[in-house]
Amino acid sequence: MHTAFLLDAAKAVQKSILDNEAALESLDRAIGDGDHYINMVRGAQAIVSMEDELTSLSVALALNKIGLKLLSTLGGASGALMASFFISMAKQWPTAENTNPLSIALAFDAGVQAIMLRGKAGLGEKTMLDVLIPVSQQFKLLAEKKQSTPLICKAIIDTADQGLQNTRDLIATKGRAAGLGERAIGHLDPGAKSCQLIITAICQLASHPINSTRY
Amino acid sequence: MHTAFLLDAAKAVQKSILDNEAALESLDRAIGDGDHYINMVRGAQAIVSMEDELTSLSVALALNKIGLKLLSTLGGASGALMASFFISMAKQWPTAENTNPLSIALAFDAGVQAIMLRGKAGLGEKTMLDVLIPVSQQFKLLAEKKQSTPLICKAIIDTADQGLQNTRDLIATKGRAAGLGERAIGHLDPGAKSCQLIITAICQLASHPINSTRY
Amino acid sequence: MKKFINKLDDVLIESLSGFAQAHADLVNLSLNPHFLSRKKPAANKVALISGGGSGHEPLHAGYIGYGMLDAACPGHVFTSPTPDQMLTAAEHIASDKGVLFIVKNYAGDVMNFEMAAEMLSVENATVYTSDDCAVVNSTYTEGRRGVAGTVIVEKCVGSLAETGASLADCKALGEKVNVRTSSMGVALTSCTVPAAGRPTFAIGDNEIEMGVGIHGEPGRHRVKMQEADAIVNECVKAILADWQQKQLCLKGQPEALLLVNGFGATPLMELYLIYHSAATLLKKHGIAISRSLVGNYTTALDMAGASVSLCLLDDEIKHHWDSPVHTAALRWGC
Amino acid sequence: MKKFINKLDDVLIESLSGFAQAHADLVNLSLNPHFLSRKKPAANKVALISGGGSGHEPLHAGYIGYGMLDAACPGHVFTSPTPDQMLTAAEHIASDKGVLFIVKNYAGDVMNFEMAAEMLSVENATVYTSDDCAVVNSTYTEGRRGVAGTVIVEKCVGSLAETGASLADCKALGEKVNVRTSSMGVALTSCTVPAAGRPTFAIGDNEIEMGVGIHGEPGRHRVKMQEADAIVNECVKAILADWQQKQLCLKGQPEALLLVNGFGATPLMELYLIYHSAATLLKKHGIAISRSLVGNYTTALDMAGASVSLCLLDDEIKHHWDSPVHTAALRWGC
Ligand SMILES: Nc1ncnc2c1ncn2[C@@H]1O[C@H](COP(=O)(O)OP(=O)(O)O)[C@@H](O)[C@H]1O
Ligand SMILES: Nc1ncnc2c1ncn2[C@@H]1O[C@H](COP(=O)(O)OP(=O)(O)O)[C@@H](O)[C@H]1O
Ligand SMILES: [Mg+2]
Ligand SMILES: [Mg+2]
Ligand SMILES: [Mg+2]
Ligand SMILES: [Mg+2]
Repeated sequence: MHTAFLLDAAKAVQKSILDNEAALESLDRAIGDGDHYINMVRGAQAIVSMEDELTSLSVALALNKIGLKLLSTLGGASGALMASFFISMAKQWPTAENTNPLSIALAFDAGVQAIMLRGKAGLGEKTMLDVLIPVSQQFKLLAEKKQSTPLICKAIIDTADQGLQNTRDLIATKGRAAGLGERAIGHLDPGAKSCQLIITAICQLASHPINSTRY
Repeated sequence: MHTAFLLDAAKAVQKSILDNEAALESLDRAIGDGDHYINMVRGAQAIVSMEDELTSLSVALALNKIGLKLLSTLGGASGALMASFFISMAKQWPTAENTNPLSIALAFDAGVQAIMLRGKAGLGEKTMLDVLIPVSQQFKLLAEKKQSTPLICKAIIDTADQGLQNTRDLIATKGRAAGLGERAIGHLDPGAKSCQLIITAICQLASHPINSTRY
Repeated sequence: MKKFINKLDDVLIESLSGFAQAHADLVNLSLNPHFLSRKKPAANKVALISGGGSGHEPLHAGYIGYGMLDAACPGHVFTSPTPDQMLTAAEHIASDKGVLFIVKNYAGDVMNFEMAAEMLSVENATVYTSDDCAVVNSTYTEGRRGVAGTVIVEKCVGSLAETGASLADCKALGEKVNVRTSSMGVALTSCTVPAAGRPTFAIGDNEIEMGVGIHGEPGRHRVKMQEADAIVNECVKAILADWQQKQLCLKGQPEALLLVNGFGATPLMELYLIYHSAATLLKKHGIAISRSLVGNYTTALDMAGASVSLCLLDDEIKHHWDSPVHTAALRWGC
Repeated sequence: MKKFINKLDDVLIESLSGFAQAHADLVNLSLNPHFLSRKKPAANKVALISGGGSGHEPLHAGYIGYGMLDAACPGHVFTSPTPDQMLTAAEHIASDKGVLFIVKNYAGDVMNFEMAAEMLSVENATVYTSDDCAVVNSTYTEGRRGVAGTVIVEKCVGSLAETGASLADCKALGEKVNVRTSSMGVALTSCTVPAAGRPTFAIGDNEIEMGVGIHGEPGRHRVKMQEADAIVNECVKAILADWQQKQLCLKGQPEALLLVNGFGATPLMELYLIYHSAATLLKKHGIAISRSLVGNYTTALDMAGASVSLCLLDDEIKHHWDSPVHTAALRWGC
């Protein structure tokens, strides 16, 4: 995997977020404070506009740069968490020669662990972790089983969606919705929704046949 | 004329104001500050509730009491003006033996003069005076000609209505609408409307056959 | 209409009582007739009394205290107070230095204060404020309204009165500050008079009323919603044109006080944005802003909107603006 | 959405610039990363730094100055600031007495301040404010939000810090004031985040949201519009229940500070009416209101609504509340 993929992924993510304005916005209006869509757009925009400084960097360095950039541009709960994700994932990112689905899965998992640590949260608290934790587990499992990239991607997309749907009936115990009690039930978590969108966009890109040769 | 008539007139006026809520309110919302209806209701209510203390008084004393009451309950432009009207009219009110249409007309005119003095205004400035000045002139003229009460009343009702309608196309040069310039055109003046309502209610009461014997 | 009220008839008295309780160290509330006055009446100074319809809070009761007003007479919402209020307040607090009434120039206020002044045996005078330059044709003096600039007049005259100055001097300073102050407002939404129960005027989702009055009176014209800079530009232009018409000397680098006043429902964040826009523009016009005030100082109930006031300063006005003041809504230096 | 703005991207910076210009005697604005700090940094005292999403003005920048904050870090509207802001602000103003962060308890604020604190080499500590008792189940500490009571914490700790007190003492006082303060809010309308362009929540013409958060987060429940007394009664009951749950000792005649806070679009007239209602109720509950504050102190953009905060006083808190303060939004005694 090359940095070029990262940049294409960033653009795909940005498009997906822009395309899902209504959904993201209405979710955070329902059980949050209405800024999640704007935060995500700002973050995606910040990454995409780093293209020039990122292209020449290794993936690990690029991921770290992205993390630091998010840390100083995003703000909010999602800002601290996503920045932590990138910074920690960058630390675990494999060298070029060691890059394979499993090493990537482990780096991804390190990012998810950082989110859990920073947010003091786990599964079932109606947060982005309800998407990220199952995805990370699935990713590791399938990579350990040496499944093909397209198959892994497809499975992850399904897992992310399932994780997202699971947030609907949860009472939130972390984040801004934690004050709502029963009233949070029936709404998807906005952070979970954006993680699902991001993961889906990246997996679609990664599993596309053309990319196996391009990157 | 007896004080009993005053009290009946007050009730008739109150009813007429309450019945014309929409008109009075929308006029002052259009070219004023929206409180004229409320002010008029408060004033009418104050007079009606004075029944007990007024019944035993002469008309002149009752009118003076009413003026003082309005002075301390009405407020606003209409409050200062209507209070001045009553206080000055009371001063000119004829003794019981001298009461006739002409002496009443002269007292009424003294009230209107007080309004002109207090408001430094005359005809054609888009105020209540566009109703009151022509009504006063008409009243004096017909009383001098010794016309019958019903005929005087009918003429006054028409004059008041004509005066009111005249305010529609005027630019205001006094009162709150004076800032509006051309934008005041097309709207009746709220104070003129309430004066027309008051005059009409009283004239209808006075011209009703039953009252010539009752009062 | 959603408002924090109990019975319509009790709105005023409950709100006044709350004010008097919350500021019991500063003011006394007298009832029937209603007026508020300083807790510790100052002896041997001109007594400053203002008042007007309610709904403009903190005007005027919020300006009672050291260095500003001695008493305020609140009328019903948007309805001028009655003469007995001013009369009783004046008799309550007047020293033999006399009484100065500060009255916003509206027919109702003018006439009711005038009647009180006629009835009052103590020596008295009146300053009329008429800073609103939204009303274009200023030959109709009746139409020239007193708005947020009234606060500046009350502050400066209040400072002078505290020194024991004469009634004539206080009146002269009030008139000077009034002439040197011009204001222009804009409404994004209407206000709603509680007793009326519905908005005073209808306004489209994309319309604003330029030059609106503090009672929701129509202003210069209804225009499409614009960027803040464009709106502020129209206000500043109107103010500077008014200064010119008033022949205020603008030689050298004129120094001014800029007051950005919210009408009640406009958040501070936007008021500061307006301030930024106005200050930037005025700088381009060569005017130095050396004093500032931003906040809700002369409101119009729950109207969204704001006004810009500009007072041309000189050393005297600066001195009186800066001097200590201790009221519920303005406080510094003590 | 009608707001005084130019470009959406410039709202924050233009508003901050306006604030910094209007209060140039008090604050300095630093950009990239953004923070505001005292014009004259006080040496040899614990530096108090707060911050949070914008849209709550005058919180926090309005509380920078003598006797209160040393710096404030504003995030985007309703979005917590980023760690580099707090880090830079802290490095800019810290003396060797250390830095105390005052943080409203929201996941975003907590985490971003935490990251700054971890990166900061200067000795530091954090006070989290969590006065909102609308969130019933307080075992979910995450859900207990910091709202208007934050102002009381900032004022008292600010006073103590000015005496040269230690970081630990400042933190202890902040936590004490926080525990002794409970707040409950109600929304009549939603706020509108400028970049979102439409109301955060839909609410009927005859509905109100009890226990709303200062970002328009849903509260306890949606109810029919009621009389002010009924609404205030629910707030006061919630607060007193919360005091009980927190085991605040209410023996003797407890003395309290009553803060009636407007959310941005509610006029002062109504806030004083709420104050009257709350003070009357509290008196019946045997609580003496000996300190008061009424106005827009912790807003939620253009939301119509208000919150009631009650702080159980003792001599220490009274002393620090009364001590001189000189900021844009709170000033007394100097
Ligand atoms: N402690 C936490 N752990 C994991 N995710 C969290 C936590 N707190 C909040 N989140 C996530 O952050 C999302 C909200 O992000 P955003 O709206 O951008 O920030 P804020 O809540 O500060 O406005 C939530 O939907 C949730 O998924
Ligand atoms: N100078 C004046 N002379 C005569 N009538 C006046 C004058 N000023 C105002 N009015 C009358 O008062 C009416 C407004 O009364 P009202 O709404 O009760 O008081 P306000 O204008 O103080 O709100 C106007 O419609 C007009 O008829
Ligand atoms: Mg959010
Ligand atoms: Mg009116
Ligand atoms: Mg009026
Ligand atoms: Mg947020």
